[in-house]
Amino acid sequence: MVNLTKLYAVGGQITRIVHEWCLTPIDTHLKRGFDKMENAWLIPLFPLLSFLLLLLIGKRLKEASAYVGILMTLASLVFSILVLLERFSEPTYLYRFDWLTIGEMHLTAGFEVNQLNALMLFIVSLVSFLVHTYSKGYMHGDERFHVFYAYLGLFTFAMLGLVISPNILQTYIFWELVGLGSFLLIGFYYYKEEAKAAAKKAFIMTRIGDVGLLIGMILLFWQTNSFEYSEIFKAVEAGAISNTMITLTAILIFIGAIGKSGQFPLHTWLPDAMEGPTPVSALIHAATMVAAGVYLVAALFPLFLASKTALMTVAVIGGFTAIFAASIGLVQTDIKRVLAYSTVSQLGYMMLALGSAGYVAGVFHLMTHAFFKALLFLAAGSVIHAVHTQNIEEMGGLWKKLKFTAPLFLIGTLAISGVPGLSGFFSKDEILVAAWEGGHPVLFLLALIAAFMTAFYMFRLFFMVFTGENRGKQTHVHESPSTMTLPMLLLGILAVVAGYVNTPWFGSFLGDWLTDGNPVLGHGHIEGPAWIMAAATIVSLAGILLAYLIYGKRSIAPDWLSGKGDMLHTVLYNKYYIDEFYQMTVVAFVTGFSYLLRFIDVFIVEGIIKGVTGIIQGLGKLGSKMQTGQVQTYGAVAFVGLAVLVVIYALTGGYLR
Amino acid sequence: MNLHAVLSLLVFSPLVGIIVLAILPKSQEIAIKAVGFLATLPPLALSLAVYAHYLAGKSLSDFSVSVPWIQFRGLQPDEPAYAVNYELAISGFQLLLVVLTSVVSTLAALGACRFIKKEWKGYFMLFLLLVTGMLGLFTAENMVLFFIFFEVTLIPTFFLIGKWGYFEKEKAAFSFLIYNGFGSAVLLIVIMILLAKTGTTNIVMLKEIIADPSVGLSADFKLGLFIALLIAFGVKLPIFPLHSWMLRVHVQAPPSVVMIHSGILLKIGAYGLIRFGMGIFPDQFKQLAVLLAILGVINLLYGAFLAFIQTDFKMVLAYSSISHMGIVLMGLAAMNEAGIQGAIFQVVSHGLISALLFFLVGVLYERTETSLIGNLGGLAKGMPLTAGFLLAAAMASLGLPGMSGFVSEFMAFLGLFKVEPWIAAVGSIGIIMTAVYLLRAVLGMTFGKAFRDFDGVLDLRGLELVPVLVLMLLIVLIGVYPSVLSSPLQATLETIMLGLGG
Amino acid sequence: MSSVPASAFLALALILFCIGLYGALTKRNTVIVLISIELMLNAVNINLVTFSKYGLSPSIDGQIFALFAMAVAAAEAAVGLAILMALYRNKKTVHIDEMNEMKH
Amino acid sequence: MTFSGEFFAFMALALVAIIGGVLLLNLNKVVHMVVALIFTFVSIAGIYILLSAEFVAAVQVLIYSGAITIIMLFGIMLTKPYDDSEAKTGKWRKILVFLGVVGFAFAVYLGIYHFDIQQVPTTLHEDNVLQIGKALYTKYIIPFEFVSVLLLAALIGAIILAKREDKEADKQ
Repeated sequence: MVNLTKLYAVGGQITRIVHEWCLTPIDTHLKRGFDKMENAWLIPLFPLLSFLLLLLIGKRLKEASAYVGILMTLASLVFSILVLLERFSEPTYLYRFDWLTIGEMHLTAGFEVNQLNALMLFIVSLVSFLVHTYSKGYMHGDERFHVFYAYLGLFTFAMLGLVISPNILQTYIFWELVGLGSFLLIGFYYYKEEAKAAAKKAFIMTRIGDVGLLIGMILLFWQTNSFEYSEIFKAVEAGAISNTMITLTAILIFIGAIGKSGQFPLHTWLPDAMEGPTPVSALIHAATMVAAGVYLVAALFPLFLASKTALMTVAVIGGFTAIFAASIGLVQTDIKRVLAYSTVSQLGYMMLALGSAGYVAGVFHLMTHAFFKALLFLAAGSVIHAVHTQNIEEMGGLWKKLKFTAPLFLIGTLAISGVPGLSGFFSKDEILVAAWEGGHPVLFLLALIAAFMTAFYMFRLFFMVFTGENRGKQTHVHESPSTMTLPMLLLGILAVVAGYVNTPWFGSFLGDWLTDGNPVLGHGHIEGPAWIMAAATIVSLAGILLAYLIYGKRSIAPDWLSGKGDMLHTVLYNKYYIDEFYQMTVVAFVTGFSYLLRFIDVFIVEGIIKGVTGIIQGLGKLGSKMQTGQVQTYGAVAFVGLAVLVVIYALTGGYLR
Repeated sequence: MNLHAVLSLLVFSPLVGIIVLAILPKSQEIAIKAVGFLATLPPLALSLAVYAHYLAGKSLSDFSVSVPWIQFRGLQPDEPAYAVNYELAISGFQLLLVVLTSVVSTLAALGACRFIKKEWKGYFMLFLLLVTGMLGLFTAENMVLFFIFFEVTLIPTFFLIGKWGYFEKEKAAFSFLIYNGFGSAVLLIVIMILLAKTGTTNIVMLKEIIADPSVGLSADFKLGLFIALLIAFGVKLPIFPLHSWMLRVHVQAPPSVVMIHSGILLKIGAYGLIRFGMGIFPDQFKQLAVLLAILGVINLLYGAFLAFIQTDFKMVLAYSSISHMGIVLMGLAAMNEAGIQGAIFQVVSHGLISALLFFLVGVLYERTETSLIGNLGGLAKGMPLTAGFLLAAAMASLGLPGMSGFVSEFMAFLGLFKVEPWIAAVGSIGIIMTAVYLLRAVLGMTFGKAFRDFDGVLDLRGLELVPVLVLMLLIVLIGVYPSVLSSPLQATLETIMLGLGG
Repeated sequence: MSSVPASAFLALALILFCIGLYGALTKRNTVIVLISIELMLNAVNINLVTFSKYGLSPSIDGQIFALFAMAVAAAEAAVGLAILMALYRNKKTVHIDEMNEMKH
Repeated sequence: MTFSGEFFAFMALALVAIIGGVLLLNLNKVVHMVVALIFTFVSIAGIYILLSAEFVAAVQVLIYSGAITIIMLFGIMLTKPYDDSEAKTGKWRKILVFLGVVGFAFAVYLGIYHFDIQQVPTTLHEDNVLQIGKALYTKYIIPFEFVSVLLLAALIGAIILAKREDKEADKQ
């Protein structure tokens, strides 16, 4: 009964809020400026509404579906901005209600607006809005246009829900829903075998990570009796959990992050996920969902901080992934795959930052990366839209033809390469400092090399696509419509300026704000040696220079180190044969094991049954042989049986006595 | 209104439909279908009314009814009288199952209108009898009555499979009957022993008598009885290695029967284990908990791995049922609130999901005349709705949050991790495998290139959408707001936990 | 008072019954089987009549039962023999081990 | 124990009855068997008289010794030719049945041995026929009528069964 009243209460509250909000005159809204973080829960609901609406009537709306999606995400964006502004001055807001009762335990759901969440809300809703807008142009003419928008809405809902979850269970729920959105969008071109395989792979590989998260979460629950972040941190601080358990749960949860963020060894799905439409790659597989792993580690940062081993694991995996993916990116020829490996590598960077206790650095890079990588993907989408191929060897000399896209792409490339003055520079610098200060010189070195590689392959991409002569057969290359270029422009601006919220020069506003009230997260800015910045700059410029020499000016042959057909190139081009390795080990094992079980099922289980039925049939046949059809025999048998019973009865005086 | 009559009315109201059907001539196809469908509505309405009664905050014990039925004295004058009463009652747990049964029955009747192509009269008469049996056994308050209803479900199912099934229907029907007959024989023996030893078969009284040490049933004896119960219900659940009958039934029976079978009949095993195994023999249950957990994990993984290599989608679903029932076992073996609640959730959730999946398979089979994954493909083009719902149902089945499968799986694992973390960790491989085999199968059918041209086939339409939508809505409702299930369960859980001594 | 105890009659009936039973189960000629059955019936009649005299509450009922049994036995003998005739006409045998029409 | 005349009569009758039964089992010719049984039936009638059931004894002589035996003899005659050879495979069955019979007899004999009911003086021998008649036409009137129906049914049934079918008759 309690729950019903609660249901009424919650329902009533929702209606009351919506009702009040609707009834309030517009000017009051403006005056109040929507200054209530309490209403942050509305933010994810807009895209959900969009999803449901498009599911129901999308078919009729056709391409007008875009407006529903755009409008709804715009609403989310506006609210997110308001909430973010609000959060600058107000403390964290937390709302919870009982979601599920298990005996004495009450699992809650709700939402929380803390600094990280507010920031993520903004990033996600912004990128989502831009991608919604962009897709109107990109997906134009697709017969499943409305489905695409519906899926986008679903994904945005899940992602926004993920970032305002106050507890790890709710995070997990949206975590999986995000995976669903990603799955659906990767498989959007369902008729392509590659898309089908990629979607399946993405879902399953992230699911492997999710199981780790699930186990870690459950183990944590039994340690702290709560899924709430705050309770968990309290328990960690109080030392209520043994060290081993902290390490174990942290690593398990990190496995979840590995899956979602495409870290080694669960990274292989992310490049394959590029089978989805390009806006999807920008939204999900660059800016938001893949960053969820980083977000998760950041959200549970105090837990990780409590275990050196766990932190070290995060840092090592991150650092290794950064250089590992970057090295693969060096030789890929598919424009989106290069970006995908770059994403994996950058996510590795973020993990490295978090693993080196650089909370701010990680989150900061998450933000800047979201902007410039989304920009890069959208620009890449624009290129693909124009030339209808993804192979960079068939492109070239597009600078003149794509007057608008090309400079924006360049901005993104500069940002990701860490050229001073752009956003990527500051965040990357922050990470390098964190790694150095965190006492991981080896990882620092790795990160530096990865930065070099990043600059190199990104400019390799840039030069191959936009400079030189056209190697493709495209004749009708045109600039994209404004619905596509405008979002890119906005992202381009952000890719340039976003870095200035947290710089060693103009103050670390973002860092201070993020760590405000949470001393455990570390300081807003870690002072590092000045040479690190210089080193970073030199490294990235060197990378750009090398790329220019090889692909721009062509003064060095592309195969000066290792050409096509060489072992190194082959290994890199085939992504270190990781997929093949999995195919040969895990997949083969699972299949083999399944066939073994089938053998057991067919021969042993069924065999035993056949044996039993055989025995019974044999007995039956014996019995039917005894059936001679002679009444006298039957009578004799019946009588002898009776006689035996009677004699037994007479001798023993009967059973039960 | 006399509330005591409600349950009897609920249980026996489908019989009215049988009588009406008996009068109707065989050729009146539409009338027969209408009656068959309408006759499932009274139980649905009544069960919802009972649920509303519960929601209104009134006690469910208002509905209990107990009428003396069979009584006889022992041989010795000092022996107590043996009494078997006609006792129906409903608790929160039973209420859920009754609602589930009536909902799935109604939808299956609707499905039958489409899937059954011949002899509707006989079909619906047997079907309604089956409904009565299921409703009866979930509300029976004593074991003899339970057994009678149990048998009542057995016989109609046998004929429904054997007459209206696919190519190997006879074999499937016979395996069904033999396995379940074996199970029910074991059950009958247990019931008779309990009656002889205690003089009653009332479940509540039995619980007290068994727990009472002065009655003098030895621990070994009780353990034996419990193992017998485990076998009896293990056949039904089914627990590895007693599962092979169920595969045949799932493949050969008509879709509307499989909806009922997979949706509800399999749940009798879980119901029996919880109600009788756990309710009457808590100590023995505790003793074997680890074994049950291991069996559960074996079921889970065995089903999952085998589902991975099946070529027939129905077989995938059949093995998936085995796998999901493993989760029920695991949850029960955890013996804590989370685990048991998870098991019960899984019972309900799998009931809905598998009913939905088999309905969709029925639709697919009707349109394309195959359920082989290799022969399908690219269905999303020709049948976008079917493909979409198939995918959604698969997602629910693999435990996607926001749908009922997740809540149940999550709670079962939550419970088991507390007591047997290692076993649970091994079991969690099953979560991955579930995703693997379901996606392989469903994507194989809906995505990719079409094996042949499915342009001519029709998508879901008209009345076919009703079961799909209703089931989907329920699945999502439970997933989003699980309290609809969990709040009626609390009282039941408390009783069980009290019995378990913790 | 009789000097012959009731158990003597019962024992006699038992012996006759056993003889009849043995004959009915082993003899090959159907006529003899029928006659053996008549003998068993007779043994039962002896018991009935004995109990009518030496039972807990002696009464004429036992004798009446015996009479009824005889009537039924007579009917049985007549029908049995008729069946035997019909069988004989079809199969040209009266041997019971050749009558296995029930085996199917 | 006094050796009264009644005792001797019983012993003699019982002996004849049992000898008749044993001869039934052991004689080779079917006709002889039936004739041996007549002795048994007649002695049983005597036993009835000892048990103060004169009317039953009379009926016994009429029905068994008379009617049934004659019917059986007719049956034997009508089913000729037949061979009297015994079946070769029945040996084991004979032993088994014999053991069964002995066991059964033993068990029942135990019961008879423990049979101990006080004898009560009776008046069954006085106006025996009158008593039977009264009982038959009052208390047992309905069973009595049923028996008549039964006999009628048996009569008709026997006729129909034993009658030659028309086709067969035509052929011959």
